[in-house]
Amino acid sequence: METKSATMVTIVAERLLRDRLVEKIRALGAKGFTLTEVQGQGTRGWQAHEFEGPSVKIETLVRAEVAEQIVDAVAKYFEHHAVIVYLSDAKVVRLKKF
Amino acid sequence: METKSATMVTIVAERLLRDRLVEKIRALGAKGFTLTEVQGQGTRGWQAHEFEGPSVKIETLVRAEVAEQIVDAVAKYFEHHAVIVYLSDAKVVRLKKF
Amino acid sequence: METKSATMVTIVAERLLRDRLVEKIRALGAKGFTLTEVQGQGTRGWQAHEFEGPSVKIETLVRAEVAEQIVDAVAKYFEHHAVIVYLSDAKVVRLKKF
Amino acid sequence: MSPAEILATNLLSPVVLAFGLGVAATLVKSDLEFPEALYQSLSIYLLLAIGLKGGAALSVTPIGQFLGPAAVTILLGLVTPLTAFAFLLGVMRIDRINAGALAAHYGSVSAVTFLAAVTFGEATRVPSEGFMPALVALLEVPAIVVGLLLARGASARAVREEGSGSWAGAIHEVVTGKSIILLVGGVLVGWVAGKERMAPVEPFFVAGFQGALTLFLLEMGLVASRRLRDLREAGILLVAFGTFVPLAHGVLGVWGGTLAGLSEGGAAVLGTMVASASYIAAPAAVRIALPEAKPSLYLTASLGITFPFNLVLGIPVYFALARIFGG
Amino acid sequence: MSPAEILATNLLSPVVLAFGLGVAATLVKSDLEFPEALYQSLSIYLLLAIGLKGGAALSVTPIGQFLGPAAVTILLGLVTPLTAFAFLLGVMRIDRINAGALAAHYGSVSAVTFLAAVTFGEATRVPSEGFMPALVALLEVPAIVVGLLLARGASARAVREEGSGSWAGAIHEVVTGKSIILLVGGVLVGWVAGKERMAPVEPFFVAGFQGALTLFLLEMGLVASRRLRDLREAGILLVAFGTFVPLAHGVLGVWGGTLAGLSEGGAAVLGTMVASASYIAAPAAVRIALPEAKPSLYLTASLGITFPFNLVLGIPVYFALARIFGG
Amino acid sequence: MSPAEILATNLLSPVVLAFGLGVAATLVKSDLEFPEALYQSLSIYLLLAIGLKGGAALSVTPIGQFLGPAAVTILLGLVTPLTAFAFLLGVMRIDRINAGALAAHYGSVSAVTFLAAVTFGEATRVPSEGFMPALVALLEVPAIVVGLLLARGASARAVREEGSGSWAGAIHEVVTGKSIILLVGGVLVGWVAGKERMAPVEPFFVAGFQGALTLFLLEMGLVASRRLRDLREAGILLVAFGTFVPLAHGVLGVWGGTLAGLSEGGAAVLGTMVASASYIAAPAAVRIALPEAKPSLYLTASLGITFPFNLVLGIPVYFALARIFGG
Ligand SMILES: Nc1ncnc2c1ncn2[C@@H]1O[C@H](COP(=O)(O)O)[C@@H](O)[C@H]1O
Ligand SMILES: Nc1ncnc2c1ncn2[C@@H]1O[C@H](COP(=O)(O)O)[C@@H](O)[C@H]1O
Ligand SMILES: Nc1ncnc2c1ncn2[C@@H]1O[C@H](COP(=O)(O)O)[C@@H](O)[C@H]1O
Ligand code: NA
Ligand code: NA
Ligand code: NA
Repeated sequence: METKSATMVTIVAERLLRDRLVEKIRALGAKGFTLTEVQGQGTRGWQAHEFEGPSVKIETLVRAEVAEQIVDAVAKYFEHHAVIVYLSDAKVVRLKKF
Repeated sequence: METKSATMVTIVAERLLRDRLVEKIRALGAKGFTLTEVQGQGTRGWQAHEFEGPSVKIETLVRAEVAEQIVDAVAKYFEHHAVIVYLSDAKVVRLKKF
Repeated sequence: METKSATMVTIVAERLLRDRLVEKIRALGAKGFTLTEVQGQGTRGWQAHEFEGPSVKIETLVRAEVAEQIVDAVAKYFEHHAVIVYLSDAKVVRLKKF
Repeated sequence: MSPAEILATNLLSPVVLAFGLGVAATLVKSDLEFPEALYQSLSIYLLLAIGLKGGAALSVTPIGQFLGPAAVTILLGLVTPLTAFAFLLGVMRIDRINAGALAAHYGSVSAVTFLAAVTFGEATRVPSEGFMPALVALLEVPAIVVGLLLARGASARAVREEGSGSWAGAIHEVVTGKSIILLVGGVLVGWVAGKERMAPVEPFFVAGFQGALTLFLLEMGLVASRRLRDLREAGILLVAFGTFVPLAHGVLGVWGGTLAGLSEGGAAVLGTMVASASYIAAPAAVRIALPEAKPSLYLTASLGITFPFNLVLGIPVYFALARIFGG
Repeated sequence: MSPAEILATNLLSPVVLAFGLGVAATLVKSDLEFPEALYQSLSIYLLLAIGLKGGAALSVTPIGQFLGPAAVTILLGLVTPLTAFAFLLGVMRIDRINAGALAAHYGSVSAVTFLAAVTFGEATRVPSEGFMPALVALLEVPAIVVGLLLARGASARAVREEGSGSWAGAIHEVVTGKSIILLVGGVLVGWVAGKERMAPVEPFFVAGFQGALTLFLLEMGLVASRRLRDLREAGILLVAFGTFVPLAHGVLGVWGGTLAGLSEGGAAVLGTMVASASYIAAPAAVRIALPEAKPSLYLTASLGITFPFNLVLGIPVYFALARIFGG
Repeated sequence: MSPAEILATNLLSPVVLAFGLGVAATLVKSDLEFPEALYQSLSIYLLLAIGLKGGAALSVTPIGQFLGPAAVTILLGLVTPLTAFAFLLGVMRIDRINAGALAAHYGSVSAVTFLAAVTFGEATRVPSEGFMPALVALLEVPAIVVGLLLARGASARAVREEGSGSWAGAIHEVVTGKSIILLVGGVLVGWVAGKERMAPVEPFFVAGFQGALTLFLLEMGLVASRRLRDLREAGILLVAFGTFVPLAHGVLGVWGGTLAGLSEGGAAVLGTMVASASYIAAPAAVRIALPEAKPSLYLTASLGITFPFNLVLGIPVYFALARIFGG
């Protein structure tokens, strides 16, 4: 089956942001996403997952332009929250699904 | 250490398909795989993970031609099941391991 | 927001190695990492996760040269342990964060 | 007690109140969530505990006393999917596949609804036979098989085509699914070990039971109420189906139980079992055998409509019926 | 008992020893880890159990007896954030935002510290009123709101700017957060169901309680001691704050409780509640309303300093005070 | 009781039946799975509970009564790895590394097998000393260290080379591993708190114990039977090792226990401990110190062969022996 290019947007954030980020990416046109519970350490140190629950990784396959907008939306949280976002290339079948 | 190219095949599917998909990819020549429990939402809506257990992400590093076949095998489930598959590039050492 | 290239290093290893690997990658200059509990099967067969706890996936976004060194450090464990490592490209904002 | 009192007793029981708390938590958008592992652990505990209890009781029950109820239960397991199926095709004009899927759910039984009924009986001093859990195991399987058979004709194609439903796989799932293994396995363990040898494990499986059930119903409230929004799409007809059919099945069950010589409480509990709709064993089997059937349909009906209906209204009704039929 | 004996009784209680075991395990770098789900499950169980117990007790308490303590508790919930805030701004010269964040924590209450106090009272035969858990629910909310209001002025900006703190969101979180839902919900369920109907669930929620608490404190020991290394950065001033302020609040609480007509044990437990610092409800709300506040600061203070301090020294002191004020 | 009766009592006990149920579930390819967190939680609970119980018992035991059995236990912990090692090198011609790894496992002890023995003793009214759990802690460590030392010579290289086995790391793991921390920690807590102060936590840790153990053995059945397929590769020799060596060690243990002045039940339980093979502490330590040793070998032997063997046949045999040696 022949595959086409899509962009994978990956967000790793403290649990607190989970629902806000999910709403955001759906609003920006993501047709779906996958959530994984993770633990993480970054420049803000360990997330106190005992209290808020573990951090969350949100992966969403979207078209390049949507990816752009998601990154900008996530950037709003950089100042005060434990969150990172990065993009990578992926090949999918059923492009219109994404 | 010098690295060579391999293809990462990622499948996200409802739990129900886990064992069938694992058998399939091994049959097609994958030498290994990594399973992660995930939650997801797509065009079929949330997976009712309370009943079947969470959805599962299956990642397997394989050679390009094997990747092709895995995608075709997974496609069989597109009609009736909650499942997606996508490919990305990865660099590995010990190529013959994959 | 404009994005720059970084390298994602992914290590999947038996739990036993978790802390050693985390120390190692920090020592080599990784500014952060994300841990996910996974189950896996490879050439060594299933990890007996009942006893040691599940295997762990360690993802760290770093600069290319650091990635190199991490791969070499992980390679030390290839002989006797259940572990793999692979690299992929990622686009990030805030490059200096990684 | 007057019907009003009976209803009150039910509404004010910890299990029903806990369920309500779960629903309320969802409505106020609370961040209360049960860890996946807690849900799984509680269901393993509850299913195994039911089985053990039933088995231990069975070990001191003269076999003759058990055969009648057992036979009636199996019979009800074969008949109720047909009545549900007929209603779905005839009255609601639903396609065979989804009708069969729903029939499998409504013929089978919900362990938690069963437990709520037993608890209610104890609270109102209308106890049921100790071996009732063994009947749950007998009721769970046949109905699912019948339901799948009913849908089958339409999806024979599915059997061949890989990646779609597999008949063998479904039967295997029904019979070896975790709920059956724990229930039947528990009955066997309890029955073979016998009442006396089971004594040391009672504090864990018997004394702790009611509380664990309460905790589980809190989670059920969270889960079921998430389905409520699907109700709009589902429409009034599904609501009608999810309430009338259980009532009809309940009458059938209480009546059958009474004929089979069960006590008043036993007949009421059997009625509740027959009236309840499975949402663990059946969905799993249906997903495998009938992947083209709509989960939104059968999960919403069994979990979003019938489960709360039986929990709040059905159970008292079936107990009232048992009194009437009995006396 | 002599003060020394009282202190010993506390240090030798299973809960305190279990906490110590957790700390020791971290110090020797043991690989002992509680699964995330176990921690979550135990807190759900403990919070719900407290609520149910308090509610059941409330159902048999003449309302008049409850109103006085309730009023005093709410009053203390409004006053203590102010005293903490004043100390932080005045003495410690901390910025408004972080001062408000800490005030929210120290005005609110730690459920586990509360439980340790109740347990201690039972062990030393100075029991407290059965409805105390209902007071925990009353004390938890107002303080957090006041604390956020105090910090607010400085971060009004934040309300507008998306991606930063949201006032509405925080209030919603405080009121619908899982700890409040379980606590208040539990009280309502226990109160509506009433003592008699709660009997069947007691083995699970009452008998099992002390043991579950012990297990939880082992985990708390693991968690709290991971914070110890942050202490260095925190510095001596924070340690002073984390011990003096609780003592002051404790005196206030014991005194208020005595005036409100609580028994000696009740006054001591109320004192402990007031002296304790929240580390579940408050952090969640503060993260939302004041994302710019430093978690390392308020978590280290409430969990790394004040929790162990109250557990080991504070509780016996508050009971000694209650005796003095009482007699 | 006649040997036949003793064997029956064992086979019909809930714990053994639950184990059988787990094995059966795997054989019929059931989808029954315990969540990872449940397995971890149950082992934390069981290990801590054993420790607490033993410690509480110790607090009321005249020290003199404990010293003899303690000394004999440590002695057995030093001797049995040697006997196992000799058998492996001499009879089975296995390389030093894997022989040392297996020796560490067979010298050490399996907590669950220990518990099954205690339970069996209670069921057959041949109780064992309350302080036996303290002996488990004493037996667990030395054997592992000896086993590693035996393998060491061959893998001295490993110490230096990074990324391979680390001697220091292994010792640290043995002594601070979660099973030791919980067991020893539990003993200390129970011993320091004393019997009376432990009373409130008993419903949770004592009454609930047997049931939790039954649940755990169901999971053990699932886990152990997954190892069965590895048996083919393992071959008959490993099966011989996994049954003969435990029997030999069992005789040694019962005999030593009798000499040390333990009661009939105590000697039988000590025999079971010595006969059992560790599958928590030892594997962890061996993975660290001897990464080149084959897990498929030592896990299959200890978990796939010796654990079921002792559970089903071994325990009754050791109790029969204790009667003979005793009388
Ligand atoms: N370099 C990195 N590689 C992978 N994950 C990271 C990295 N830096 C941060 N993270 C993840 O992003 C979360 C927030 O990072 P931070 O805001 O730097 O604390 C951390 O908890 C990690 O899970
Ligand atoms: N656009 C997407 N990005 C990431 N994951 C997705 C996406 N769409 C679907 N998924 C995942 O694939 C599963 C099945 O998707 P669906 O068949 O569309 O319900 C979902 O539960 C998600 O976990
Ligand atoms: N081809 C593969 N694709 C994805 N993950 C793999 C692959 N091979 C091995 N792994 C992961 O790496 C772990 C160790 O592999 P191994 O050392 O081959 O047993 C396994 O448990 C898997 O989780
Ligand atoms: Na039914
Ligand atoms: Na306070
Ligand atoms: Na041994």
